[in-house]
Amino acid sequence: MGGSPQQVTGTVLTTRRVDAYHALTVVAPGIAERFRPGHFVSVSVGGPGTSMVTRRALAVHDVKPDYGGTVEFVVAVRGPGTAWLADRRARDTLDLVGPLGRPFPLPRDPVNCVLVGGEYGSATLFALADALQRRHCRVDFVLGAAAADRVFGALRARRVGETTTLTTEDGSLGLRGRVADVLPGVVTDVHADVIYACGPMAMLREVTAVGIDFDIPVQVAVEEAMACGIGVCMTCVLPVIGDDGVTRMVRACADGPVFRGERVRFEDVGTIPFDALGAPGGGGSARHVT
Amino acid sequence: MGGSPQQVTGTVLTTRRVDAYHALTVVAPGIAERFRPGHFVSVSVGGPGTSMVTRRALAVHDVKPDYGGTVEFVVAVRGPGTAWLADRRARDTLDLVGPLGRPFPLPRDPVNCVLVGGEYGSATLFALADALQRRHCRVDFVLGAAAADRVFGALRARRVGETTTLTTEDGSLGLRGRVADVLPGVVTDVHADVIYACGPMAMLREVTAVGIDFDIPVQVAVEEAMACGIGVCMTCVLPVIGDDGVTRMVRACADGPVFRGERVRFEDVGTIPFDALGAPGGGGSARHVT
Amino acid sequence: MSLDVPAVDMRTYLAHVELANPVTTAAGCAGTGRELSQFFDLGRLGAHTTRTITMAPRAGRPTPRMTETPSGLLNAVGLQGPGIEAFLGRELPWLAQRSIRTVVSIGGGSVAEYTALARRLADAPGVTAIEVNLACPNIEDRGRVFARDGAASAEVVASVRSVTRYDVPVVAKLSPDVTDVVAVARACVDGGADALSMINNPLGVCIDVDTLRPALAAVSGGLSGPAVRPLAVRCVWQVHAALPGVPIVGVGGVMTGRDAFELILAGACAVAVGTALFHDPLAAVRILKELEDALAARGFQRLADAVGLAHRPPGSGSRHLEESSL
Amino acid sequence: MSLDVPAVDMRTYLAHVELANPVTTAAGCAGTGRELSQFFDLGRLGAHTTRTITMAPRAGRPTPRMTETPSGLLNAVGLQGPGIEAFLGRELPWLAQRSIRTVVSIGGGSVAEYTALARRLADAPGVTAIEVNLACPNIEDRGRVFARDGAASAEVVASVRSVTRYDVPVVAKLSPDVTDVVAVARACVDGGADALSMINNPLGVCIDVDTLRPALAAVSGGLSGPAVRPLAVRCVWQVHAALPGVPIVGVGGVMTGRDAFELILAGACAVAVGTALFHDPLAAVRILKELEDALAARGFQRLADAVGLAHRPPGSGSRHLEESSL
Ligand SMILES: Cc1cc2nc3c(=O)[nH]c(=O)nc-3n(C[C@H](O)[C@H](O)[C@H](O)COP(=O)(O)OP(=O)(O)OC[C@H]3O[C@@H](n4cnc5c(N)ncnc54)[C@H](O)[C@@H]3O)c2cc1C
Ligand SMILES: Cc1cc2nc3c(=O)[nH]c(=O)nc-3n(C[C@H](O)[C@H](O)[C@H](O)COP(=O)(O)OP(=O)(O)OC[C@H]3O[C@@H](n4cnc5c(N)ncnc54)[C@H](O)[C@@H]3O)c2cc1C
Ligand SMILES: Cc1cc2nc3c(=O)[nH]c(=O)nc-3n(C[C@H](O)[C@H](O)[C@H](O)COP(=O)(O)O)c2cc1C
Ligand SMILES: Cc1cc2nc3c(=O)[nH]c(=O)nc-3n(C[C@H](O)[C@H](O)[C@H](O)COP(=O)(O)O)c2cc1C
Ligand code: FES
Ligand code: FES
Repeated sequence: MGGSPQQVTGTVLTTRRVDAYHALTVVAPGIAERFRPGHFVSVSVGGPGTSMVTRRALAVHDVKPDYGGTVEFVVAVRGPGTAWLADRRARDTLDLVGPLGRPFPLPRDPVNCVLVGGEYGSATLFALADALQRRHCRVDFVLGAAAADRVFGALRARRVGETTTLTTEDGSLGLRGRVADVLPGVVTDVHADVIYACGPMAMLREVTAVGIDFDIPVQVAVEEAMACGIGVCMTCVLPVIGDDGVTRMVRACADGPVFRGERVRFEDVGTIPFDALGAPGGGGSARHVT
Repeated sequence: MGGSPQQVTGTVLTTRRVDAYHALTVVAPGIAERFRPGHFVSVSVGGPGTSMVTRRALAVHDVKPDYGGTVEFVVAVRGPGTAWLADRRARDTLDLVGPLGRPFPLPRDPVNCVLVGGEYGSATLFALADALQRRHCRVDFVLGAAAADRVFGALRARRVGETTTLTTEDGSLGLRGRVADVLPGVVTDVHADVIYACGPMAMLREVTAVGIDFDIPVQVAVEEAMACGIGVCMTCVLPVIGDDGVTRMVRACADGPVFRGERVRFEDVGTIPFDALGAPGGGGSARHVT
Repeated sequence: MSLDVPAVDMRTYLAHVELANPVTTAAGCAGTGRELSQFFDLGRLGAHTTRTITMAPRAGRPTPRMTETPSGLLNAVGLQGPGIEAFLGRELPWLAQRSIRTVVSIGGGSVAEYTALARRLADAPGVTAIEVNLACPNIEDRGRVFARDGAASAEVVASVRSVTRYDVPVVAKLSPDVTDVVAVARACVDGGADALSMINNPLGVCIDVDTLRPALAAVSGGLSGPAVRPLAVRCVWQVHAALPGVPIVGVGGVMTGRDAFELILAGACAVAVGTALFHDPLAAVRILKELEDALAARGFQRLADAVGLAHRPPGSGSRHLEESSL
Repeated sequence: MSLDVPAVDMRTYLAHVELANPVTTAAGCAGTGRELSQFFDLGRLGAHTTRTITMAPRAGRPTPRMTETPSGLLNAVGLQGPGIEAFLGRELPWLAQRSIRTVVSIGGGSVAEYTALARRLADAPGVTAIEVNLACPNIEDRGRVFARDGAASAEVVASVRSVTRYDVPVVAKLSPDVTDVVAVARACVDGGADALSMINNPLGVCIDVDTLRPALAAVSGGLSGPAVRPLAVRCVWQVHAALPGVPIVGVGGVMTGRDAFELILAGACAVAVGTALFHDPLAAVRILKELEDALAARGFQRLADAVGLAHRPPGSGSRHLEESSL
């Protein structure tokens, strides 16, 4: 981790539309200086007198040294909180907590990395690409989404990556289909040593399956509905297999959002697997008997 | 009444600070054209996603024909709703319902009227003064407040009224004291035939007492905490004596806000007088016996 | 309705009484009907519910009677109203003349008083249904609220049912402040209730930290508005799961068509709008339109097909609500 | 604290245990303590309350476990936790080493399980108090929640009390979803509870109108946040009026020092902060500061002087809460 998280009131520096998304750059030195790729922030939404009591989790897209340190995030409007964020303007203030979560682990050696992003999930990959390239890793991108205007960061990926492969489900940009359709080809072509992925759960599952097929590690950054983002509420859990082989319901926010793909029991997300530690009826190896 | 009330989305035209108050002018043709002096409007506060479920009642200070019709109101920040209103800027929209309530009754003949305002209560008196003067009534003002910056409309009163007497409790403007202290002198001097008053309840009570002393009618516009402003919630009641001599708990919003002062049982506001219709234990003349 | 949205059959039934649509006003939140009719034609609603009518006129509680709470409203009006005679003389005829479907809410301090009220209504024209407001203190049981006691509630309902015309449904209105709302609901149905309405306001208190005193003169009041919606949906869910055949009027925090839809999916076949009317005099008609649009957008042709649907996920049995989230 | 604001004596007592100030974390809302200690020194609070500790490790409920509601949060975590052994091995020592006052919340499915938990805690160092989370289903009573039944609650409390060291207070945590919270409170006190904590989450349901299914995997969940504050203040008010000598921990929707003050004026001598921690990791220390400022601004020299003050208006007797707003 990059030091303990901060709660800061940041001023919005710029806002811009990027296809289907809204990008906000916020002055937040305390967060920017602690940021490592894969971290996220949580944002208070709704302003004074709001009825919304929980923060919204957002990946950090970019960190810049301007004004002591800025963070940028990319927002897809889903419900009332993200709609409110999309309405922010320069000079508005935002209450941020971050950086949160465990960042992506970086390889020691200069290896070949394929970075896979789905929808706004790509946003988190660019700081990662920079860090990898600073370690002399090769970076190739595979980005996908439902339609062209939802593929985030294609231009930047083309600039930064050795190659960039794009997919859309409706065929409006790049290849028609899903990232997992093209990923095996890319992995083969670039002799990938590791895959990093961020995007919807279904995509992460498919990407992980590709990694398993090729026997290369996959680091996934997952997304789960979060009430606190700091590890205290236990609402964001998913079943993950630990080093000891035991499945535990771990927190996406504090134990993740980055996990080894093959450790995440994607098929069982949204359930308590019967063999998870503490599952009803006595799952897991550590069941306590009185 | 001036026709049935409307619900309109009005655009804020201008906002300005007036001493301790915030004046907002809002384009609201449907309301402006139906307005009569004494009417009020109710405003939705907090914006999308707000936790504030009730509207705020505001007197209409001014109505102008610009842009098809504007209404102006004067806001004193008290709690979160009025604070939100004070933050509005030109081009923001406001959801208004109005005009509401029963307006001031106007005399048929050209009589001498003293208009008494406390704090922002003065705001409602200027449209009244215009209407009275159109009927060739003489208008004199007595305006008071706790301190100079809370006396609303002194300049305009000086322009409009024959005389204007100001009072402040701290003596920072006009005479030190309360409006009721100077009112008997004014009533005598101008040979007043009727008093109109709007302001805090304590002031209205004292003004009414003066009217009773001089045996002239007092029309008071009262203020009670309101949840709906349209007569359906029954939260804004106060004890008022009817033509039949029976005290009823009547609605400030729909039966008022204007009442004959001597009919309002000011001492009993905040209670159910034992002899009110339907009081516990069987008050009022119309108690039903099975 | 726009041309590309197919019309949805919005009819619903309170027992055997057909309503043109499921949206009604909530008791005590829509005045005499006259006030709202300045804004829209009340006849467009499924029904109008009156304030709770009592035998004698009632002056209600002292002020302050209301305070705002987060996403809610706390009120202690205390059933201010004109009494049954004035209601029959002045309020009901006005509604009847306009053919406004009217649910008359009644409240009393004893079984006898409820019964007397129902009797007075029996030959009054224009009564679509009687709603029995059980959130009244029982003077024969040290002021304990009827709704908190299944047996007392059932007794009131049975007695009202017995003096009411067979074609006028009796709706029991329940409070959420009970240990087991299903038990009270079952008692009322066993006592003869044709339908249930829930929820009445849970009891709350606010303290004014400046005066250091309760914000309401009555100390406690009823909480309403969006804050209580999850409680309302829960009560409707539990009772519909236990008594799937009983028509339920869902009430509590409905501000939009989506909120109404939530109650319907939980098992309500009609929805009453209360606090929203204070914020937005046109709320009830807006909610009706939004609900119709929401149904149409999801391919429903009939409102009836959505009632209780959240209990029956495609391809699985009905899920039962557990008593606790443990 | 600024120089012109006199210091307020913020000490309070949970039975005979002195706390430096009245602000604690609420059970299940502050993790292991380690997470929040990234943001501030937990030792600054009156106490830290643990999540509810169970005998065996618990994986909790499936996701989705949360949904936002108006001014509230609906959750069904299902007491996910490590079980008592891991708690005693890893969590409690961490707190004890830092001298953090720790209230250990316990939950079980039977009287025996609660008792066994209390026994395991009896010789553990660093237990300031035991909070008995009664919102657990009683497996011996068809899953009926203990908190809904005064006798069952009292039995749990009595048994926990009997195996707990005399100098460790036993706090009974009550649910608002009961017909008569005073009756349950009284039963717990008669059973030996040294203090009461209220309220646990009322049960709610939300339906997702797009999936047409309940928003939570567990269907129902516990409602928390500002939406429930009027219910919490009401429960504290009622119980303090009936049992003025019993220390009460007020819980429910406390987001600011004013909210904490409200509960204190209603009769709480300590205040627990739950959902606010999710929004604002520094909430508890901010609230403590705001509460102290609010007391100072009103001329209080001691927190204790404000406890229950709203019951005693100057110059009049204690006002009793009536059961209904009728
Ligand atoms: C680690 C992480 C990083 C994320 N990064 C981004 C990003 O860069 N850009 C972006 O647009 N979105 C991102 N999301 C998703 C974003 O947090 C949700 O879209 C947002 O919280 C929805 O809020 P709402 O008010 O619009 O919707 P609502 O559905 O009204 O939200 C209601 C509640 O559910 C929670 N919630 C609902 N869906 C999600 C979800 N998918 N993830 C987390 N909480 C949820 C919200 O926090 C809120 O408490 C990220 C989520 C996570 C967990
Ligand atoms: C007929 C009438 C005309 C008014 N005209 C003006 C005016 O021209 N300028 C002005 O500044 N104020 C006026 N007021 C008072 C104004 O409505 C309140 O100050 C305002 O509602 C307080 O809202 P808040 O959110 O700031 O305070 P809060 O105390 O948070 O309000 C909480 C709730 O109580 C209600 N409430 C509290 N106090 C009052 C009150 N005195 N009157 C009505 N409702 C109240 C609010 O509607 C809201 O529902 C008028 C009130 C009435 C009844
Ligand atoms: C001001 C007010 C007055 C009410 N009066 C009554 C009443 O007379 N009879 C009744 O059964 N319910 C009464 N209720 C309860 C409502 O009918 C409704 O059950 C409750 O408010 C929840 O719905 P809502 O959140 O849409 O308001 C009243 C509610 C409010 C807010
Ligand atoms: C996510 C979550 C988990 C909770 N877990 C527990 C718990 O383990 N034990 C318990 O007694 N109460 C638990 N509660 C209830 C809280 O301690 C508290 O009583 C309630 O949330 C009301 O306070 P609040 O509005 O400040 O959150 C939990 C509440 C939430 C929101
Ligand atoms: S969001 Fe609260 S523990 Fe992860
Ligand atoms: S404010 Fe609702 S009746 Fe007057």
